[in-house]
Amino acid sequence: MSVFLASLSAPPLLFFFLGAAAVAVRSDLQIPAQIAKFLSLYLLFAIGFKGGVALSESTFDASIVLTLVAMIVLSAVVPIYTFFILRQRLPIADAAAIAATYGSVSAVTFVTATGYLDVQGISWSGYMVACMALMESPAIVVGILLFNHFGRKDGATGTPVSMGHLLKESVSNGSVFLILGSMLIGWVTGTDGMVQIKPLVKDLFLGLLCLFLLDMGIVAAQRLRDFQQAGERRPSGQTFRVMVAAALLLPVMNATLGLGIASLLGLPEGNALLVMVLAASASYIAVPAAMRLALPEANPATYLTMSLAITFPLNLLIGIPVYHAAIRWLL
Amino acid sequence: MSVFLASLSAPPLLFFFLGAAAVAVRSDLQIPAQIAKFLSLYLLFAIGFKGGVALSESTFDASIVLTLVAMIVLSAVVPIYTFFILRQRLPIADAAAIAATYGSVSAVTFVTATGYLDVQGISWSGYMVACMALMESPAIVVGILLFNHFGRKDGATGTPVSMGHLLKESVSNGSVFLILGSMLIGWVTGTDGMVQIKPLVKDLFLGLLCLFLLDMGIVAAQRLRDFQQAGERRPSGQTFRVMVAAALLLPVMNATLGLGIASLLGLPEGNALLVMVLAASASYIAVPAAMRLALPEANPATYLTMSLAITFPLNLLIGIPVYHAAIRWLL
Amino acid sequence: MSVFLASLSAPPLLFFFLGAAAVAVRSDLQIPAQIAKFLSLYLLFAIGFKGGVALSESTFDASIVLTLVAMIVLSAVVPIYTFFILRQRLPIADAAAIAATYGSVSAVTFVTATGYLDVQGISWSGYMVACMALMESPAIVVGILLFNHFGRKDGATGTPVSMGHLLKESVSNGSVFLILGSMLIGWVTGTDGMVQIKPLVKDLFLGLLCLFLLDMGIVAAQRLRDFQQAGERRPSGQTFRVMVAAALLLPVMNATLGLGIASLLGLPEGNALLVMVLAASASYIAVPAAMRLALPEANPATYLTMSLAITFPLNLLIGIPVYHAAIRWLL
Amino acid sequence: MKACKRIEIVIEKSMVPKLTALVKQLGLDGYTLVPDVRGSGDRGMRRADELSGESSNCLIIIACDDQAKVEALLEGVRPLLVRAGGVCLVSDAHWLRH
Amino acid sequence: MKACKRIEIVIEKSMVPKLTALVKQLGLDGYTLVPDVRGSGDRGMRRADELSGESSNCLIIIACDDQAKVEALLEGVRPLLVRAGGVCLVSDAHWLRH
Amino acid sequence: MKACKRIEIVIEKSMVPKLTALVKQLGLDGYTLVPDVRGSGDRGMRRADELSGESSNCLIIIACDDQAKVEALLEGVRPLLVRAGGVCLVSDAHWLRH
Ligand SMILES: Nc1ncnc2c1ncn2[C@@H]1O[C@H](COP(=O)(O)O)[C@@H](O)[C@H]1O
Ligand SMILES: Nc1ncnc2c1ncn2[C@@H]1O[C@H](COP(=O)(O)O)[C@@H](O)[C@H]1O
Ligand SMILES: Nc1ncnc2c1ncn2[C@@H]1O[C@H](COP(=O)(O)O)[C@@H](O)[C@H]1O
Ligand code: NA
Ligand code: NA
Ligand code: NA
Repeated sequence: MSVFLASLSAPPLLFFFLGAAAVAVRSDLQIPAQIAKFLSLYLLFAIGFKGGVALSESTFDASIVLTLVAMIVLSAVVPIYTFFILRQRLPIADAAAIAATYGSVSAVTFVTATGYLDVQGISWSGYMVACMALMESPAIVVGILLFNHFGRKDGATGTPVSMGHLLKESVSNGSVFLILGSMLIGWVTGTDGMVQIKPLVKDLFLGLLCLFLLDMGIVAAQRLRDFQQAGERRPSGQTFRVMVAAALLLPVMNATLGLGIASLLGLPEGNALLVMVLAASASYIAVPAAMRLALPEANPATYLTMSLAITFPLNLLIGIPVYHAAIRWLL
Repeated sequence: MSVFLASLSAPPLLFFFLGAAAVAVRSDLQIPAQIAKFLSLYLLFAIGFKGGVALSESTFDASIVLTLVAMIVLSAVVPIYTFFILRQRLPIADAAAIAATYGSVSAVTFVTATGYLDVQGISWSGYMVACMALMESPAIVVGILLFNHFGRKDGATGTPVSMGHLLKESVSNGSVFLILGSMLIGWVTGTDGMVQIKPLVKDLFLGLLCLFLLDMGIVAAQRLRDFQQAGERRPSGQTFRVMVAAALLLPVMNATLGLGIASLLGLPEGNALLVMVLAASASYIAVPAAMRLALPEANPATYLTMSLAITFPLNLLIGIPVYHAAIRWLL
Repeated sequence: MSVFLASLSAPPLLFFFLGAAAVAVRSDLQIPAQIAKFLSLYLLFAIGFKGGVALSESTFDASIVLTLVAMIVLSAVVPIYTFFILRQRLPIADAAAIAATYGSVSAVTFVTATGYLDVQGISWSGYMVACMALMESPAIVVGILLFNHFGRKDGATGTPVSMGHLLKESVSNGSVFLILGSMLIGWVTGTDGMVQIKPLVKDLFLGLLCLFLLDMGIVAAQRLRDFQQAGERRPSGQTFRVMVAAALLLPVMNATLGLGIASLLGLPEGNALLVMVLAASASYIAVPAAMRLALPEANPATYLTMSLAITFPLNLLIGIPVYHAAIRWLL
Repeated sequence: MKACKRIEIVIEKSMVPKLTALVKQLGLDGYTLVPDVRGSGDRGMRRADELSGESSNCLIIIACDDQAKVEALLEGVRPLLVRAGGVCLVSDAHWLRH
Repeated sequence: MKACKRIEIVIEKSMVPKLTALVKQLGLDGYTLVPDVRGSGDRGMRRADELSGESSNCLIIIACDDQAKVEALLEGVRPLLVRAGGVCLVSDAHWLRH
Repeated sequence: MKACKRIEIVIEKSMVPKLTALVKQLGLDGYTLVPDVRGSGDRGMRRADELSGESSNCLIIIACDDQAKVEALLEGVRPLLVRAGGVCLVSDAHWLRH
């Protein structure tokens, strides 16, 4: 519980609340769009570089490979059962898009979790960042495959997107590319490099995270409010109940799977938490962007609202401390 | 005098001069709009958080309440006499808008004054930030009330805005909300929170203030130059003289009232200076934005030019050191 | 060689590579336009201020004047021979624009070189920054003069721009103004000023340089790729060969002249490198902007592609360490 | 393709909420908004450089194929233009129905 | 001045590459793109505030004096609008030839 | 509502001061400027990503109800387009007088 309060009273989370509150009182507070975009690039750049430097200092061992493989497999498996759970209750395109969304990860949730660990002085490994980056894309591919196989038949509009194209997309995706690239550079330049840019990537990290989460709070709350007026896109009440239920339960299920993997691999506390967070989090940038291209039949008012406006805050505010407590209790 | 030169030779002020000089030589130097917006949000965020942390460390006493009340009352009284001084000489809508503008405060002038105090190693209290935030809005309400009461009769266009709406506006105003919110978070997280984001809110403060004042210098000078071509909006020569006189004298009058309050309450040097600065400064963001909505009859080429292009530089460059000298001399 | 690798493995350069790689794999990675603009303003502000403070600490001697004069003369001479070399092989307007481009300097190349020196702990003098600023504009004037004299006759469209106007332009040019202004302020406020804003101008310098070069890598590579589709603007194969040859050889020639000047003036290692870099670098902001106005007949697909997409990376990646090696070897 | 009116309004940023509320209230299909455009007119230069937004314009484009609603919209827009300035242009267009 | 059609398309950011590819493939002279515009329509508010770009529109303006190409363009645009929403307006204009 | 011409010009950023000066000199009522728009045309892609502004376009909209001034404007615009490229479209519109 104390852990829980500790996390809730960290500035970054409080600024997320503040952003949401701004929307609640209909304040005109807004972060300029290009600034928000830049802050998210900064976070990917910083976490990537930090991870790379950490990697350059750590000795390479099998558990790294095991973790990477396990998590990538997880990110490919999650969409499958998610899809089959939801296909009865939702339009098939939406089911596929949600599946992809939850198989993938939220970089910011991960970043916040690393900040949470740093503040508590719990160590975590640099390769977890690679893990995060590598988990962004596989789910996209799986989601599309599922839709092409089960969905196309009932006459969906538009031509299916080629897999080759999809795979290209997923490596060249801007955020994945920036994380992996920064990580590579951090790994190459190691501590010398870190000395040069530490003031930017380390010292400013939590402060800029606050400002970014302030924006996230605004955007997420805004989205929940607009949801009422989603026009023809607005999901039915029935669909809505399914959405909320899924957005609340999927993270818990996936986090549990993550916990299982962590205990199987006997990961240390910090990595275990990050594994759970990666499993539990859902993408709200890379995957939705890919879905709009590859699966425009799917309704973003469904999958994006779920990941951005429900699952993201859930993991951020309750998930991280609860997963941490679970690890302390079980592992 | 030394104090005066000391303040003039501080980087932030010199960058304000540089911005004005850029316009004078018709340089194409410009700060991108979204960056300027972000810098102003940053300043509110940082000053709010600092104030909150300071508050969490200070012991609460009656003088805090007294100061808050006194200053809020001041911000409601200033518009009244300002209005009656100006209503003879200016269109009634302009008189009301100017009244609101000068009753309210300029966050950046306040922020610059705190920087001035920090550099000189003079302490000031966190609750002064709350004071600043709470002084932003009351003047708006008073200004509108004055106009509705004395102005509407002579058939002004448009429907008067409801008070309830105005009050809502003033609490939900973006900058007020961000200052109070950041302050609350700073107060809750206290020194632990400060440790986490100090590099952003403290270390970068003066540097980013320089960049923001560079932009302010450009915008203010630009505005003075455009004033010549304000088209049909351009105030008459007579009006112009009244404007300039008011923009130069009101700060002095109000600063004097501030000095009075400071000596009555026996405030320490730092707080006394901030009280004078708050009294003397005029709003060029929150109030003009509110006036465009609630009092579109008023001409921004009048009130905004006064506060932004005359009173703001006056306080920044001459006011702060002069007020400080007055305090040293009298208190 | 070790020096060479050392420089290549510095984070800023690696991020330039990363940006280029992003374009190569057709990633959608992009830095928002206003952020890129701001980062470039920051670099000018920081280098200017640092230079000014350094100047305020250094004792003034004749070698300063000599260097300034020598470099300004160089920046006026380079365009002349460049023009006569190219006028046979390229449209006369392009020859003049390229001449101006290579006579002027690239602030970012200079800034990167200072970073390179700082990391290696090699000292350099603040007045070199003034040198850089003063070298931005003369070449523009010379280039236009050349065109007006040799070009106008063969009926070029548009009216020639007055010299007075050009000179005004060149002092009031945004970047020149910001560098000189920041330098002046740094010089006035000296170490006291530096203490106040060091976290911004010094600590963050290399980190923000990384982000800026990431953008430069994207833009430069993008430009090379678009070059294929430059439409009617696309230079002929013959022209293209001349362009590439000139973009590769001019820096070497000019760097050699710089080396000559450095040895004549007996400059210390750090300044010598900066002199070579200034001579070798070509403008891709100030000059192209001026050329579009004064010499619209010239094709930016020629001169801008040369300086931005060929000469800039050449100096950045190979030039700096090679010039450094040459200095160590010869001086 | 269906004949329609293309209504283009340039108005001060601060008036936009009033305008979009009007569009909604009239039950129009939608609108497109280009934020922070600059300009010059009777009230002088507008550089979109004020933090208060006072000097920022917005460009709003509205396609409408219902003449009655067009009239209503224009009636509602006029007072806004009177209070805050700006321009409103109406032209004929064809709407690609999908 | 040459008579031409002015085609104005508001479409979701993610669809823009498809659209510009189409313009190129049809050999049209060119296009102008205003990025990150906001709006509202059948699919609700679009605030251009999503990092995924999902809520950002782009405004594309295309001048074309070849009726056949105009037809072809509209044919190609329709499916995009069906999939991702948006509007496409066509009007008459005169093109100042230089 | 008053009949007028709607003049729409897409031109390189660097030419804008010349254009606005022309508008002023001709005594036109005003103009609206959308900064940093992208595009593609005879001179290839323009991504609005150059710090020099070389690849940025601006979109300028001018409403004018005085035919003589329209002619004069077009005459003044043509040389700019010749030197720096771009497009200029003229169409009929109605101006809501306030
Ligand atoms: N004749 C015009 N053509 C295009 N835009 C205009 C015109 N007149 C005014 N505007 C736009 O409307 C805004 C306000 O106009 P005004 O109220 O006349 O100052 C200006 O800043 C321009 O953006
Ligand atoms: N009637 C309209 N007039 C102008 N723009 C519209 C209109 N309807 C839709 N739009 C634009 O097209 C986008 C998508 O429309 P929709 O697919 O109807 O949600 C909206 O966000 C608006 O920017
Ligand atoms: N046919 C067209 N329709 C719309 N905009 C165009 C067209 N052709 C050119 N443009 C715009 O004008 C700019 C310059 O055109 P150009 O001089 O042909 O390269 C382009 O970058 C586009 O923004
Ligand atoms: Na996940
Ligand atoms: Na005041
Ligand atoms: Na040079």
